[in-house]
Amino acid sequence: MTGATPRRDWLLHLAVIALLFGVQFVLPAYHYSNVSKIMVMASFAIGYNILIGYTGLLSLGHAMFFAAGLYGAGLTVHHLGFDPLSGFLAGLLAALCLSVAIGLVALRTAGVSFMIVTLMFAQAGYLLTLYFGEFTRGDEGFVLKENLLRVVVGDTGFNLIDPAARYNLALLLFTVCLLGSLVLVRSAVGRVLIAVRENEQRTAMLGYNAFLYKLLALVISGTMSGAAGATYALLFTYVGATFAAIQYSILPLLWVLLGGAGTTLGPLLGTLLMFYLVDVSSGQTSSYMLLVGAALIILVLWAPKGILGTLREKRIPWLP
Amino acid sequence: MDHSKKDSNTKRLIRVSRRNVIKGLGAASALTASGLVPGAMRYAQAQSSAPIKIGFQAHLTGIGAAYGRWYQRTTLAAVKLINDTGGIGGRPIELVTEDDGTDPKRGAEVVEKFATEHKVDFVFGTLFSHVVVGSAPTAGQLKMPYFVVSEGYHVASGKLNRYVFQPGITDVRSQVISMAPWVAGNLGKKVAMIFPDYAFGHDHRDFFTKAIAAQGGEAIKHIPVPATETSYTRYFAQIPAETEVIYHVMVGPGVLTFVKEMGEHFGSKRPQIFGFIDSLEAVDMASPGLEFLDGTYFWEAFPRYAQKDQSAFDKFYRQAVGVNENGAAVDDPKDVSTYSHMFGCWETLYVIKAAVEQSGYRSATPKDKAALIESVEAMTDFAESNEHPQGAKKFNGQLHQVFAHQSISKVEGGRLNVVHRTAIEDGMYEPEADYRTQSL
Amino acid sequence: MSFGPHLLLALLEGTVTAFVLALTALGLSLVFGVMRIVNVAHGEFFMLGAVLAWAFSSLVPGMPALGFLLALVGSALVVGTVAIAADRLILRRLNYAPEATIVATIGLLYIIQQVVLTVYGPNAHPVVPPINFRVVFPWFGYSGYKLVVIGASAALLGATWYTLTRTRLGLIMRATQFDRETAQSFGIPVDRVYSAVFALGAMLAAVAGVLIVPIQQAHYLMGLDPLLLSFIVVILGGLGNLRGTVMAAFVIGLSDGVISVFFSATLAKIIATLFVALVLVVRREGLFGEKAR
Amino acid sequence: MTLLVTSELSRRFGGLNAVDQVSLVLDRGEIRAIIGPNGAGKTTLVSMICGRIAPSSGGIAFEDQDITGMRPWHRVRHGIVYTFQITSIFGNLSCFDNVALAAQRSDTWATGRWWPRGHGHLAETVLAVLNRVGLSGRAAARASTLSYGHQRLLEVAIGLALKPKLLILDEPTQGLAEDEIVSFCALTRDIAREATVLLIEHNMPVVMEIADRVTVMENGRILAEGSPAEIRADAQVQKAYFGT
Repeated sequence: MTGATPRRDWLLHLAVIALLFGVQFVLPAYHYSNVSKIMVMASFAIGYNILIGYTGLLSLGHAMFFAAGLYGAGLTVHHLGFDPLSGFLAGLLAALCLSVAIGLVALRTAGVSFMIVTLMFAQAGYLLTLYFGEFTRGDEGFVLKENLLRVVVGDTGFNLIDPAARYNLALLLFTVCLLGSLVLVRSAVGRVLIAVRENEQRTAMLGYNAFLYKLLALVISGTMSGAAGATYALLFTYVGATFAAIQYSILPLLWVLLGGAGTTLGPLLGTLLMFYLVDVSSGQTSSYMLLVGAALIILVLWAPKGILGTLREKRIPWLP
Repeated sequence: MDHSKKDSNTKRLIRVSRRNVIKGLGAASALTASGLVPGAMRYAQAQSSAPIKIGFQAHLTGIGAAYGRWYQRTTLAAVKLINDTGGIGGRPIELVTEDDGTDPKRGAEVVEKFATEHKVDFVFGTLFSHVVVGSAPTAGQLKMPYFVVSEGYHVASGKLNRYVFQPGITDVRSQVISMAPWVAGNLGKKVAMIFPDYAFGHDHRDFFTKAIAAQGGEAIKHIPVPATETSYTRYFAQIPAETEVIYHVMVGPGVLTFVKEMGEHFGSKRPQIFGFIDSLEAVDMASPGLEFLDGTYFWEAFPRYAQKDQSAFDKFYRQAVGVNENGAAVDDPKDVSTYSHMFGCWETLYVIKAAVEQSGYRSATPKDKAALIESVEAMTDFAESNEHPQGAKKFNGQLHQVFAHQSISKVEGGRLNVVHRTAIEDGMYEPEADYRTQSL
Repeated sequence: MSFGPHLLLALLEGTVTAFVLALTALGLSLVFGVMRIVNVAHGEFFMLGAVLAWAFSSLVPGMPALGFLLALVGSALVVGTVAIAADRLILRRLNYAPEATIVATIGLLYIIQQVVLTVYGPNAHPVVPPINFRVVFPWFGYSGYKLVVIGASAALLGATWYTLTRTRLGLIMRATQFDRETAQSFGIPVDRVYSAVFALGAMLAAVAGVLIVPIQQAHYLMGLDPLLLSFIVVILGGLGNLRGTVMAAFVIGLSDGVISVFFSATLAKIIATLFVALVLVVRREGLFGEKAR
Repeated sequence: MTLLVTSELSRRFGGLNAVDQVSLVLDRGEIRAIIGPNGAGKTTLVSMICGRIAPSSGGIAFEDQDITGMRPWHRVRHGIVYTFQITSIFGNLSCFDNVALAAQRSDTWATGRWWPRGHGHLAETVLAVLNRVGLSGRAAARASTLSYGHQRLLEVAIGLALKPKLLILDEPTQGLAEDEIVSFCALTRDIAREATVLLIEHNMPVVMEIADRVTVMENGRILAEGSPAEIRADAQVQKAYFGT
C-alpha cells in the first residue's frame, strides 16, 4: 500500500468483475449455477475478510450474521409476504442490528476470547433457529415459493430463480461487496483498520478510538455477510438451520485464509478453489475429504499467508 | 441368457459410470470407452437400449453416512437385479452416485450436477429431511423428477413441488398416527414423549399428541432433547410418575447412548416403553447395555428379524441385498442394516421402472417427463411382490406420497418379534395439498 | 420426579461431564498455553481415542477390563504418535504461525475424520464398560461406570497436575510457556518441548475419549462437541491457566445440567451459552485468570 | 504562559510508588528535558500525561482544562502527542501510510468532518512532514525496512503530523549514530518553534544542548528543576545522578 496512484488495482478488480460477467455467456449450465452460488458465498467471505484480514479480529461466529440475513429475508418473504426487495432489506437490517449488538458486547474482549465469545453467540443463534421451529422448521428448513420471488419492473418483470437473473444478481452483490471492500481498504478508514490490526495501542495514541473502528469493521463485515445470506435465501430459495451451524462459521475462515487474508480478491479465490476442490475430488473418490485435507495442508505449507497473500509478499507488492 | 456375463457387464457399467464422473465424459462416450456399444452404433442404440441414467444422491459422508451406506447397498442390489432381468423397458440402468455430505447446500448442488453435468433422467435416494427440502427447489426449477426415500413429512405437506415424489416409504405423519390406536389399546393412555427438539421430533410431537387424544389417551409430557445433546439421563428425570407409556424417538449417532441410559435410569421398575426403530437403526440389538429393552415395543416399517410368517418376497429381497435373517450383513453379522428405511430405495426404483414403462418415457424431454410424472400420479396400488417386498401400498398421486402397513414389534430375547401389523388405512389422513394443480 | 432428586441427577451428570471435559480441555489448554496455537483438530484426537478404544477392546473379546486397560494405554500411545508426527511434519514447518496453523489443523481434522470413516465406518460402535453395575437411588438408577469415570478422570487429572508442577518436565514446559526465547537461551530444546506438549495434549484428549466410549459409543463425528466445549472451558479458565481450566470445566458441566432443571432443554442450552459468553465479556481474562496478560 | 500542570500526580504499582506526588509545570514553547536514573518514574509520568496509564491520584491540567480522566485518543486531539520509547511504527505499512494515519486524523479534526479531504491534499501534507524529518525519498518504503535511525525519525514524523501542542519524546536519541543525533537536535529545535517539547533523555550532552529547562527525577519524585547550567551545578543532582 503506497501513496502512488491506485489505478492499477482498480483495473484489476474491474477486470475480475468483467471476467465474471463475460464467462456467463460461455459457462456450461452446471458451472453457471455453481459460479452464481460461489459469488454469493464469496461475498460472505469478503465480509468476513474485512474483519479478519483488515482489522485482525478472528470471529468464529459469522454464521450468525449470514443466518440473520438468510432468516431475515426468508421469514419475511415466507410468512409476511414481503416482496423480494423488502425481504432483502429486512435481512440486511437484521444482520445490521445483530452485528451492532454483538459488536457492542463481544468487542470488549480480544484475541482468543473474542473467538470464543463469537462462537458462543453463534451457537446460541443456531439453537434459536431450532427453538423457533414453528416458524423456521428448524433443521429441516423451508422453501420459498417461486411465485413470491417475482420482481416487477414497470410493465414487465423477472423471477429471481431464472438462471440469468440469479447469476447477474449474484454478480451485482459480489461487485458491490468487492468494490466496497476495495474502497474501504483504500480509504482513510481502511488505513485505520489496518493500523488497529497491526498495533491497536499505537493506533489509540494516534488519536483514534480503536473500539469504534473495530465496531465499524464488525458492522460492515456482519452486514455484508447478512447481505450474502439474504441473497442466498432469495436466489436459492432454501432457508435452513444448517447455515447457522458452526461449519458455516468455519467455512468463510477457511476460504479467506486459503485465498489470502487481507487481500481483496483472496476471498473469491479461496471460495472458488474450495468449491471445486470438493466438487472435483468428490467425483474422484468417496474419500474426498482426505484429498481436501491434504490439499489444505500442502497449500498452507507452500503458501502460509494464503495464495494471494503469499503472491503479494513474493511477487506483486501492490496487490490490495 | 448368459447370466454371469451379463452380471459382469452390469458391474462394469456401474464402475464405468463411476469413472465417468471423474472424467466428466458423457454417458455415451463412457459406454463407448467400455466397449459395450460400438461408437458407430451409438445413436441408433440410444433409441432402444441406451441406458436410463439415474442419479443417486447419497449420504456417504456427514451425519447420514450410517444410513447412506445401506441405502447404497440396497440401491446397487436393486439396480443389478433390474439390469439382470432386462432393465427398464429393455434399457439398462446406469447409476451415477454423488455424495452430498448430508448437507442441504451441497445436496442442491448435487441435484444440479446430475441434471446438467451427468444429464441423468431422474434423481433419487435422498434420506435426511433437510437435504430433501434443500434440494427440492433445485429439482423443481430444473424440472428433474426427484424421488426421495426420506420418511419426512415434507412431500406430503405440499410445500415442495410437483417434481418431488416419495413413492417408496411412508411419511412420519402416517407412521405416527397409525401407532396411536394400538398404543392406547394395549400399552396405556398416559404417554410421555421424548423426541429431538427440531422439525423431525416436532412432527412426532404434534401428530402423535393429536392421534393419541383421538384415542382417548393423552400426551401428558413432552420432553424435547436439544440437537447438540450427547447425554440423556437427565431428561428421563422429567418423566412424570403417573406415566403409563414412554414414547421415544431419537436419531443420529447418540441413539445407542440414549436407549442405554434409559435402561440404566429405569431398571426393572419401568412403564411400558414404545419407541421408533429410528432410535436403533444400524444398531445391534445384542449391544451391551440394551438388555433392558426386553419386553419393550418398537415401530418398524419392515421387520428387521425374519418372522415366522416371512413372505417369499422378504426372503428374496434379503438375499438380493445380502442381509441375513437377523437384519445384518451376510458377510458381517455385526454390521446391522437400516432395515426399516432402506427398502424404500428398492421399491422406489421399481416405481421408477413401472413409471417409465407405463408412460413410454424415452428421453429427458419436457414431454416425456410430463408423461412420466402424470403416470406416477396416476398410480394407486402396489401389490406385495418382489418389487414391493415390504408389503402392499396405496399411492396418493395428489400428495405424491405412498401409504403402507406398519409393524409393531416386541423385543424378546434380543429379537424383534412382530405383535401387530396395521392396516394401510390406519395411516391415512386428509390430504392438505394437491401437487397436480401445479403446472409442469 | 420431584425437584430434589432431579437436581441430584443433574449434578451427577454434570460432574461426569465436567471431569471428562476437564481432561480434554486440559490438553487443549496446554497446547494453547505453551505453543500459543489453536488446534482445531483437538476434538479429532478425542474421537480417535474413542475409536481406537473400540478397536483395542475388540482385540480381547469377552475381557472388558483387560480390553479397557489395553485401550487406555494403546490409544494414548497411538494418538500421541500421530500428534508428534503432525507437529514435526506440519506445524513446525509453519513455525506455528497462528493463521496457517488453523488451516493446517482443519486439514488434519478432515484427514483424520475421513480415515476413520473409511477404515472404521460410519456407525456408532459401543464398547463394554470394564466395570458394569447399576447404583440404585430411591428415585432412579445410575450407571456405576459413570462413577468409575469420575474416579479415573480425577486420578488422571492429578497425575497430569503432578507432572506439570512437580517434575522437571513440567518445569521445562512452564519455562517455555513463560518465555520461549529465554527458555531457548537456557538450553531448553524448545522444538522437542513443543512436540512433547502437542503429544501430551492429544493424549489427554484421547484418554478422555477412551473413558467416555463405554458411555457414549465411538463415532467418527463425535469430535466436534468436545472441541467446542474445550475451547470455551480453556478461555473461561484463563489462557494457559491449568487450575482455571479444570474449574471452568466444572462451571460448564454443572451449569448446563442445573439450568436444564429449570428451563426447557433447548432454551436451557441457549441461556447457558449466553451466560458463559457474558461472563467472558465481563471478565476478559477468564473467570479464574489472576491478571490480564 | 503555562501549557501543562500536573498536581501531586501519583501512580502506584502494587506496593511501589512509581510516581509519587509529582507537580510539574510546563510553559508553552519550551523544550523540557526529564532526566533521572532507570526506574525513576519518567516514562510512567509521561504515560499518565498522554493517558496510556491512569493515575492513582492527583490531576493533570492542559491549557487550563482538567484532562485527568480523558481517554488517550481525546488527549491527542487536544494536542498531546507521545512518541514511543520502543519504536512502534507500523512495520508492515509504508512510510507514507504511517504518516498518513496521523495526518488524516488531524485533518478531520481541523475540518470537523468524518472523512479527510481528498487524497491529493493528504499526500501533500504527508510528503511535507516526511520532508521535514528528512525521509522524503522513502515514502513508498515499508517502514520495517528502514534503518533504526530512520525508524526513529518516522516515529517523530508521525507525531508531527498530528500537529502537536505538546510533543513527548521518550528517549529519542537512544541507539542513534553521532551524526544522526546532531541532525535530530536541529529537528527538535525546529519543532520547538511551534510546539512544546517534553523530552526524556539519557544523553546528557543532548540535554545540555537543547533543553531550556531540565527536571531531574529520582524514585518517583522530582529531585530538582532548573536550567541546564543550574542542574549541572546542583550538588544533589551530582550525587544522585552524575554519581560524583
